[in-house]
Amino acid sequence: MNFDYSDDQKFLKNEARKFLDGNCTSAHVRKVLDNADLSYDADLWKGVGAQGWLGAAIPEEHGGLGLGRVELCAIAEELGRACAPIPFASTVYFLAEALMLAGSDAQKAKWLPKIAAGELIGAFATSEGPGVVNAANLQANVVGGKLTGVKIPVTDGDIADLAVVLANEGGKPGLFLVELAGAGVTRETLKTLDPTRSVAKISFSGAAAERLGDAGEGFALTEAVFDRAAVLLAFEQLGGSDRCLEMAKDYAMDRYAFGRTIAGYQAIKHKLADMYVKNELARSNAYFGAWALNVGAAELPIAAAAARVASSEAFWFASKENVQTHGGMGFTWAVDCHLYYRRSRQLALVAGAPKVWKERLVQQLERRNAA
Amino acid sequence: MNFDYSDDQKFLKNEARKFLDGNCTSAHVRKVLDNADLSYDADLWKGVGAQGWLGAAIPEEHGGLGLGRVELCAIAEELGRACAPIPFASTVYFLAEALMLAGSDAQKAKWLPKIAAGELIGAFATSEGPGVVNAANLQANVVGGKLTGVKIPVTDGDIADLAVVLANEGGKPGLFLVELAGAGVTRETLKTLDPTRSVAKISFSGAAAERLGDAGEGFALTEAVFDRAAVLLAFEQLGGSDRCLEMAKDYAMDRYAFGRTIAGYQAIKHKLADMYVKNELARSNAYFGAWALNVGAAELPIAAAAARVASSEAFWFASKENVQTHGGMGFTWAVDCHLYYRRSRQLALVAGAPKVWKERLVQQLERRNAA
Amino acid sequence: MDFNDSPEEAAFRIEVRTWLEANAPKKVDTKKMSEPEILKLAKAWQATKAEARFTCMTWPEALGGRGATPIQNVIYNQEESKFDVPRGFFDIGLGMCVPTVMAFANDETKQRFVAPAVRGEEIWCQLFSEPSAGSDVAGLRTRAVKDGDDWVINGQKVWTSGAHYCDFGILLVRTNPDVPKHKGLTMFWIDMKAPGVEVRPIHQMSGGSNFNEVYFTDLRINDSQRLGAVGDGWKVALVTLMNERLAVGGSTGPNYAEIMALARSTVTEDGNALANDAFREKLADWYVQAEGLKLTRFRTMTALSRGQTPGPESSIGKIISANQLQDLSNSAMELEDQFGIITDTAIAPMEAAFQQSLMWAPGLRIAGGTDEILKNIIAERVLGLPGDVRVDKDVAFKDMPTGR
Amino acid sequence: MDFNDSPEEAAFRIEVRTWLEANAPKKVDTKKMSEPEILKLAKAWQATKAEARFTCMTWPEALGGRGATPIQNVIYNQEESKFDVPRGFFDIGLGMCVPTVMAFANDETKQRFVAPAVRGEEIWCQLFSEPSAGSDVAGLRTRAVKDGDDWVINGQKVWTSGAHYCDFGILLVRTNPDVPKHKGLTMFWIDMKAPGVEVRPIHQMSGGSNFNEVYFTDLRINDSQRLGAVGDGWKVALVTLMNERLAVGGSTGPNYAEIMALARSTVTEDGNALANDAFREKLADWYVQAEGLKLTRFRTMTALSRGQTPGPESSIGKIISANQLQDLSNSAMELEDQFGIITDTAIAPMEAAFQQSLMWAPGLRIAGGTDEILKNIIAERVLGLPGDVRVDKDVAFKDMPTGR
Repeated sequence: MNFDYSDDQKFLKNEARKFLDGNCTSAHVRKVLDNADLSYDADLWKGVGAQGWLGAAIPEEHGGLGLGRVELCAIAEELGRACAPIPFASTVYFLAEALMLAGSDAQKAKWLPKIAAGELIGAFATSEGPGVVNAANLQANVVGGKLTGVKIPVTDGDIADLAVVLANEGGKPGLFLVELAGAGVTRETLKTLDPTRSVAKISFSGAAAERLGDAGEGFALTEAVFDRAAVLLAFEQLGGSDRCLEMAKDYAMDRYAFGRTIAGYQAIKHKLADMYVKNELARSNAYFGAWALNVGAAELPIAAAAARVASSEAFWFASKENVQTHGGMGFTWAVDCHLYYRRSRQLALVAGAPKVWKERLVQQLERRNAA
Repeated sequence: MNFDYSDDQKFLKNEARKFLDGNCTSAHVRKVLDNADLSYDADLWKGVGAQGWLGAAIPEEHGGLGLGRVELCAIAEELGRACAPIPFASTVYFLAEALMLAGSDAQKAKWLPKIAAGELIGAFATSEGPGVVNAANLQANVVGGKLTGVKIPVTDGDIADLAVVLANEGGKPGLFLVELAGAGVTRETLKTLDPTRSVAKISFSGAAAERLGDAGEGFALTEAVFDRAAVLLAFEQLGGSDRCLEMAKDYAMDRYAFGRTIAGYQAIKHKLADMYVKNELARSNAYFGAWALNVGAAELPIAAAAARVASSEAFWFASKENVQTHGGMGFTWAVDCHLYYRRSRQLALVAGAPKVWKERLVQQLERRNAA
Repeated sequence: MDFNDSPEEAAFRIEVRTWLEANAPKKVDTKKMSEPEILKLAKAWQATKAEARFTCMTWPEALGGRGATPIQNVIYNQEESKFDVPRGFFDIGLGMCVPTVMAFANDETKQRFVAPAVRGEEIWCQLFSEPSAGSDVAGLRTRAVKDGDDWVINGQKVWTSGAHYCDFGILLVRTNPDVPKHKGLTMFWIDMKAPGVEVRPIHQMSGGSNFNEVYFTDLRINDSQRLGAVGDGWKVALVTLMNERLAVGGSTGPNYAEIMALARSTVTEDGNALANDAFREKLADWYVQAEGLKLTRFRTMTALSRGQTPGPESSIGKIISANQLQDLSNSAMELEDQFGIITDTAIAPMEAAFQQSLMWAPGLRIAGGTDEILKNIIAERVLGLPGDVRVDKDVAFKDMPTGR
Repeated sequence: MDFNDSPEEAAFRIEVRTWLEANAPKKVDTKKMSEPEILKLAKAWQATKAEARFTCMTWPEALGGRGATPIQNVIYNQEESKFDVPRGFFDIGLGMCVPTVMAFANDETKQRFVAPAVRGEEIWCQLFSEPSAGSDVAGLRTRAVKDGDDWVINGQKVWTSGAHYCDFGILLVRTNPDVPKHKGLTMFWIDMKAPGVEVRPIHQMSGGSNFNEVYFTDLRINDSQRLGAVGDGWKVALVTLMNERLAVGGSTGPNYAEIMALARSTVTEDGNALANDAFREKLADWYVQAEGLKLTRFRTMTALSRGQTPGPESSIGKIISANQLQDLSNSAMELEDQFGIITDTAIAPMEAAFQQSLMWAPGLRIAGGTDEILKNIIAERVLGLPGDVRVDKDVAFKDMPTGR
């Protein structure tokens, strides 16, 4: 039994922090935030590629480093902490995981090396409108290898080269690989709550689509990819929550009211203690998810749901109470609180809302109970 | 527009408090609490009858004082504050209201004067087991004027003379008046969380039953009685919540830790402020309920639900945080905190759990929306 | 407890409604207008109201009011809210600043300023908060130094609503740093267009700029602009702030009705999101809170109409409404699932109202008293609990520890 | 991150399991037994464990342990929990009191007391809290006055677990009221059966009596019973209390699994209560909290096994578990609707477990540190925020303001 990062993993995590401290400051994040034409930080993306992080969990035979998923979690935690404005999740947690989960040997051989080399940005396209997409309302359709339909929102859809798209084919839901530079693809960048992460509406009209995984398994595969992404996203959320607690603490220690630091008032102390408690519960659930993901344990679905629910709640609480602890300053554009407030909502929604995951968690409890 | 008690009502409320300060101290409540054979305080019951409170809202023609429901609310608030161990709610909010709502002239003429005179204890029997009774699981049945079935729990069922019972007759749900001293009635007093309010299991085997209101209207009438009772109970809950805040404040002001009164620590100050906020929101909702009940407004169902939800939440919070504010002392039998902690659960469940009322409230919102 | 108008109230309501129908400006789509254009409309409407004495209604007739009861004031506001008239520009001035002027200025000053303010010709702002003096307003540092008959002012104010369109302001400054902080303050009125006053908008996290920073560089004013005695500024400010709680706290943003509509329109596998019990329980909670607040305001009005002074209990309004807005907005975005991140008003449900309120709610929890300060106010002034331990009571301001 | 045993751990687990299967007493229905009868069983089992060195496992061999790793200790406890053996009587003594004796007593005293305590022949209790010294333990008033080589003790302790069956206790008293409160305390060990010691059970709001009051009337003890120097009692007590956080905090009462079973068995119009989305969301929250706590304890064990000292972060356990127990119990009663008020174990679902835990949970939120104190501990000792303003630091104890 050992329930922490190993020394090697800690070293990796520390190296990641050092790299991001230099290459992903709040100025880097704000460059993307403040420029509507900029969808991501291309320099940072290149740097992250050069560090090998994009292929951290990709097998060596496909050009990756072949490390475990726990190492990827360590990187994710640091990316979340730095509020990194890059399509890392779309490319690594969604596209690469989908390929490794369901791709044919040829598909893996074709695409994974490009991901590892930083030559390709990915996207995962399921949603078609407000609410959760389901068998009854899924409209996207593939006929004769040609995809027609509209996906909205698609995170990083405006900059992605390759998308995994959920669509019906012959009445059966499936996942499909679609190259977005090809014909029959129209993309429109959308305004969102977190402009540091880009989002598009993608209209497909006869775009070439190649099936990924078995026919009829579209929803099951989507859930399986979401389980994997949920664990990795939980670490980004955790990194963000920890950063919010740190910011709140630093500000409170240095802000004086009525002749003493506001960090000495119980209203602030207990608020920060509440943050700490939520963050620690999220961390423990995330660690269990990392273990389940890493060893491919049968517990993954329930561990992923618990990790996602706990870390979404922790980051929401930490990000909003960080603003509150900063008082008026926290409400300004100039102070960084809102970067995390925005990102907390982006991460909470990108793989489906926490309430959806609570339901999935209880379904897993029922299944375990029935077994 | 006037949104407060009138001066006359305030006078009445003040008189009620004075009476209860003398006749319903914590020693009176504990007499019932500590003695398993005592179901209520008979002396207090007599005194309350002598004050005319039992007939406060009963028309003069039926021996009552013919005051409005707001006056009854004022009395209820004081009874709740004093944690009165008497079958007031069962007799007045449930039985008398059911009679006034659905009784025939003969039924009213027969029973209301007895209630007003303090000669009769009432009960309202719907539940038959864990969970909410509904059309699908209602078992009690009347054939040829004879009732068979088991009702559990029936508040004050062990001491009541007359019960209103929900049962089917010829496949149609109805309400029925049953005299509990008659043949075919077996009663067993049950242990409950709040021993200051008695509860029974009543088994009916061919007990004489007379229909109250129209056939087939059993559930609709139950809901209508519950709406009325909910408003009145909300005032008892409000009285209890206010008392808890007062107790917590008094204790905190007088308890020293680390050289100063604990009432000066923000953890305690903000806890008490939270109590105050919840109590005030509950008070406002209760007042609106009182108005709707008093004038028979169409808003009664939604007002009653809002009053019940708000006051149940306020009393639960105030009663549990009152214990917490008292620290170790609050956890002792000797200190009164637990009387209100228990009563808060008794009042929250006696007319159906708050979650049921939230659902009723939303149904009313939907209805209003559709209209 | 009576929700119906008395006969007199009913008659007044008809009078108001009739007048509004005849005089309220036609509905205009202000979304496409610039702020100066809207302000022009607002000033015109304020002049019309002042003419008919439907503004500052509870003030005496001599000051431009009509000596109305608080309930009449409520009735007017209820009726006006049914019309789409421009609102909000005059609340702080007429609600907080001008009453302070009326209470502390000399007759000449009052005669000069009250009537134009009532007619909407001149707008006032309030200059108290500073970067290092938020919850602790009395910790402010802007200095006024006496120079003959004048005062020379240097420093910075922050969170000043409307400073960029205001004509005058009331300004709280430190005139003596050698005494404990509450004792060294003095209040003045100033001309916002004077040299030495510079207004800069604050870019908020919500994207907008409703507030300003105001910088003073050797602003020179005459001692006749003083409100109250030298060193009495804190007492004067308390009068201003007492009126704040009545002015602030109205709900801004979508409420239970809007999110109910969103849920109804959100398709799920079983029908729509309004069928979800978890959502329904939340909806009930929001309704009970919102209704409770509305009714609490009615209780306050009743107290007012009985000649009682509504107290700090009105603090509960903002604690509840700001937190509810944040929670409800977040729940709405969750209802939309992945789609909830979109803020494009042409695409997002209800023109992205929920996404906008999510970004606005944090400000509401801070402006006009943070949640934490309001709970302190309730604890201390309503419940009578002791104040926090104060280490700054007897320390000269210049010797107080400070942070950023 | 690995949840599986290492080969060594797996081998040890098998050793433990084999021993338990051979030696653990047969399951007995303790519900029908008196406390003395259960205690007898517990002492016998403790003696068996001590013989095989499966108690105090991490202590050195010389003191009756086996120098085991913390993980081995966890493994033993995990395996023992699968057997229905009598538990709980020795936790405070061996977890808190005897370690204090080992740290501060002379060799003679240690030799006299450690071994019988390990074998379960003598049980120890901890006498710190007083009616007017709860969260503020150092504010205690029980006096010890020097008389030759003896001390004479008068006063009252409260919330003493097991005082009625304990043989010895460690007692914190005030030996000097003329110095600030932390400086005038001294620690002793006492014989609980000595004349001058009177134990009275406390009647709790939950109906039971798990705790006692202990009164001292001219209790005379020799100075050789002192633990640590005169005036150093607070330092000694901190050593005791540091061990408390590890001993307290395990969950007591029903959890998400039990309420899930209750919901499944509760019939509704549409099926059962487990189908209700509002209930399902709550269930998910409870699971995530409970699982998070369990996993957090594993993280603590990992820290222990690396030789790190688990710190005040373990305070989060009780904050979460006690509040969840109260909330979950209440929700269970609501599921039962009107029926939820019934506490008759023969009638109420699950033998009224939820009703009982509702009455027990308030105590859990207080015992061993209130929610509020634990949050202070997290804020100050984990996050490093400043302590509360202290007005009692330099005041002689006798001059401190007091209330009831």
